[in-house]
Amino acid sequence: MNHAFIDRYSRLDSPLHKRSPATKILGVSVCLIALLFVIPLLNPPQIWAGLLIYSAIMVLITLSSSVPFSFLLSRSALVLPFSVLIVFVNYVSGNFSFAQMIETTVKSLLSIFTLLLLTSTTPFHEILKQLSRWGTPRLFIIILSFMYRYFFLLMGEIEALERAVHMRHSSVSGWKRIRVYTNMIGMLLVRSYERAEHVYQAMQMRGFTGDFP
Amino acid sequence: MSQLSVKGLSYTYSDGVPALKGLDFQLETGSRTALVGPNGAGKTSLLLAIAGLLQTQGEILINHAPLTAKNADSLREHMSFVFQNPDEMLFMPTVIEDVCFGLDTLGLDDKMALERGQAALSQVSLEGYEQRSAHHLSYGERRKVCIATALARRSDITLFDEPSRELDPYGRRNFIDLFHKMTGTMILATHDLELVLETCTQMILLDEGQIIKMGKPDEILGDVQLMESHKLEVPHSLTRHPHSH
Amino acid sequence: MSQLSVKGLSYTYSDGVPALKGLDFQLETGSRTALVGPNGAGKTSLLLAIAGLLQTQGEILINHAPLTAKNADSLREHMSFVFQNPDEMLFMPTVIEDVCFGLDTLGLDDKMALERGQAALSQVSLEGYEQRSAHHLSYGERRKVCIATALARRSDITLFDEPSRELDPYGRRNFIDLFHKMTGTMILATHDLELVLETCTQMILLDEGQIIKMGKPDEILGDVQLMESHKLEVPHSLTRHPHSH
Amino acid sequence: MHIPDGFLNTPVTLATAGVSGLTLVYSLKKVNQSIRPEQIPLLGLLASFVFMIQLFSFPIGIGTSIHLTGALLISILVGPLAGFLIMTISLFALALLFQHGGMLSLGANILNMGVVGCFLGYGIYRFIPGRRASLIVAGLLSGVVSASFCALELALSGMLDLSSAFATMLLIYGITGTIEGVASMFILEFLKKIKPELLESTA
Ligand SMILES: Nc1ncnc2c1ncn2[C@@H]1O[C@H](COP(=O)(O)OP(=O)(O)OP(=O)(O)O)[C@@H](O)[C@H]1O
Ligand SMILES: Nc1ncnc2c1ncn2[C@@H]1O[C@H](COP(=O)(O)OP(=O)(O)OP(=O)(O)O)[C@@H](O)[C@H]1O
Ligand SMILES: [Mg+2]
Ligand SMILES: [Mg+2]
Repeated sequence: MNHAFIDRYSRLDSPLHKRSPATKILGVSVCLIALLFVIPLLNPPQIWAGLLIYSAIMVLITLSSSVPFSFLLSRSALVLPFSVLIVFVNYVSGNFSFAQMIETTVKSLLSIFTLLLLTSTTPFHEILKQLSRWGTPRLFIIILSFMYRYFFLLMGEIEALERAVHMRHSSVSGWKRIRVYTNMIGMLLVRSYERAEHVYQAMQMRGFTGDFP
Repeated sequence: MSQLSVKGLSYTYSDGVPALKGLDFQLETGSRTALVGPNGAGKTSLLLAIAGLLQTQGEILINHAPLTAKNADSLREHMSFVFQNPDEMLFMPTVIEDVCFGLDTLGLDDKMALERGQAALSQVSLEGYEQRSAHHLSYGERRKVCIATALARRSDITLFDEPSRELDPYGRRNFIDLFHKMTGTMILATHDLELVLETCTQMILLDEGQIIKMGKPDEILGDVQLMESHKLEVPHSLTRHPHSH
Repeated sequence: MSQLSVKGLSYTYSDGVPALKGLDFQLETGSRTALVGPNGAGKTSLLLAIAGLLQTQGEILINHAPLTAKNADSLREHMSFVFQNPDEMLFMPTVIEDVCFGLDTLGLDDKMALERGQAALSQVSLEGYEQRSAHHLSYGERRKVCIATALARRSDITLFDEPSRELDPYGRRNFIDLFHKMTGTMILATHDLELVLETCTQMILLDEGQIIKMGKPDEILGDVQLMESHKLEVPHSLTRHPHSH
Repeated sequence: MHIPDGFLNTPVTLATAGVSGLTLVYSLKKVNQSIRPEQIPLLGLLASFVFMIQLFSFPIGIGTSIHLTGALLISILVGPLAGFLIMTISLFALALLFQHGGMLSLGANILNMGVVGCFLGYGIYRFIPGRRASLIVAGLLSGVVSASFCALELALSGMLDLSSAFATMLLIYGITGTIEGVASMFILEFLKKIKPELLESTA
């Protein structure tokens, strides 16, 4: 798992990156509602036209964002196993026509693509700040902020744990492996809990009083 | 004027290990004090206590005001702490965000905070590291970022826990220069006894959670018997020129 | 006979930082090599590469067998590694479990493993710490536990990344003694140049991911110009007695 | 199983969002009343933990993979209300940052994993005596109920022929749920030994 890729391109500099988070969040919401609620209301030929226009808009937005297409496409493709499974089962059982099969798959790809455009052009904490301005409860936002910060910590802990185990335990197998792994998860929880306590102390030392900047 | 005064300070960890056993001492405003003692002596615990991060017994007075759970937050505005483990201090996505974290609570606006942060980074020769993530640095580089966070705060009291660890000799020398340039009261816990001689005007020898001796660094560190009975060594520069002062 | 041979070794971190740039060297069986260089030189990365923990370019031969993703596991059975950060090594609930972890894959039964573990703990003077949890120790104590894990394994190749830094002077001296008593090939990355002089017979000077020089420690470390151009310092004991050898 | 966007129809999307939204409002209010400031970092950490274990999925062939949800474990650690809050937050972040599950189908995913996992799972755990047995039954049943909800939502949206795929899904999620119960059991026992404070910090 490559955790460096979390909101990876969000700090680039492009016209889209410069837009206010509010505009982008609202824009994405409108797009998703149009894609998932409005387009399906149309009749078949119009649906195809709708999807085509939608895709064209996405391409234009992407071009103004300097986020590489290859990244957006490969991340969007993560949804394929699920879509293909569902769609395929429906097709085989005769529930879906070929057109429906394609339509559903394309819709699921496009919705992910849309969301990716938001997270690749807006740093996560900017999104949080905006949600907070719109009145999202403080507790929700604070837990989310802590979650985001501790995520990197946890990933670091996991990487370290894996290295440490590899270094001293080459050939774990079978039952022993399960024991080693549950032990690791438990220890991960305990250690990251203690790490989190210490990090919280470090935050306190630097004037953290409960609100993230 | 005494800036920090500690009376009957004790602390026992939740698993029953007594780390501090009734400490008493006073530090003047602007003094530079080294905290020396073998592994497990209680140095880190003492620093954590002074920062109000442990629920201790006894009394800690900062500028004559007792440190309590209530006012700890506001007293900490005047303190900085460089932890022994850099990984426990660095939690923001980028180096510059880490260095600037909390500067706003000191009343600085974003622009001023950024300037201070950048100045601090260049003081530890980490220009150009602003946008990297701290957990993707070498350990020595992480340590320097931690030192920069303290520099940027310009506090009345600064606590250093083993700051020279992992620094290369040039970085260590640079730290010594910075230390001399910094203002305020400073407490420095370390095993680097040469560093003590070069930076501090007084020292506290700690062992098993108790103060063994408080006094001038060269006198305490030069005492062969005292050193050996507490798992320490007379530093090189004192043995080569005995009684040169 | 050369136990470790490295050819054209390069590594770039995923965020684009080149840490190792085409290294070539060979180490004989039983040799003791110091790895010295400023912060960010690539010492830790080189040790991780030798342990097969990074996906590097170039070739690493251990006992003339190339290190690959496939055989890394089995080659590591003959290696130990003391990481730069003790917290990244210790993950079991108790100290003794940590020290004994993995000894079974070396073919020891539980009783033998326990005996070895206990012997290793007493070598680093941590008798009585068996049942404590490593993450509740002082940093120096944690470091000693890490050293004990390596002692217990008795490997052909042992890698040490800054083992002496959190140790008190007595612990450091004790480590030097242990180092001399250990058998096998050892590589030691450190900023403690006095330690290099006391433990190693050869050294590699590394900077910016490249080998600057490989040779005898006192010759390299005594070269004022070379040292200063790589952010290092001639150690005390070489300046005080110039050319005493 | 995180349902992506594009598979649920409008009525199902709105209905599930409504149920999850109301539960969220209620639990936010309750947790806000009882929480102490120093517990907030712990909730953040657990959210991160849930976030992460959901990312580690094991492929089981035919394009599907399974993962644990962590709902049962955290509900026992911090109580079902705070547990639900944590689940909601992680699912939101997973959708936003890792595209695991869609944004508009978030309501459905919170219902399947959060509401069922936290409230039903925790309820069964408290109801059945005997720690080990109760954990396994709680895991098994909340896995099966989660899967049924998921299948029902898809079926109501015309995406699933209930008769054909239903049995397979129940089987897979029954097994996943049981693994979840067993893993929770091991981890809780481990925590009790190493860090009992963590078990006492119930919010
Ligand atoms: N979190 C903890 N839980 C329980 N005991 C602890 C904890 N941290 C430290 N101790 C114990 O408290 C004592 C003092 O530890 P402390 O970390 O203050 O020592 P130190 O002087 O900083 O040592 P070092 O030079 O190794 O950093 C030691 O005996 C240690 O084992
Ligand atoms: N995880 C990482 N991701 C990206 N870059 C890294 C990572 N770890 C180290 N680096 C970079 O690689 C280079 C070499 O780092 P390395 O840790 O090998 O240095 P080092 O010689 O061990 O330094 P130190 O003396 O500070 O421990 C440095 O420039 C560092 O910033
Ligand atoms: Mg300490
Ligand atoms: Mg290093």
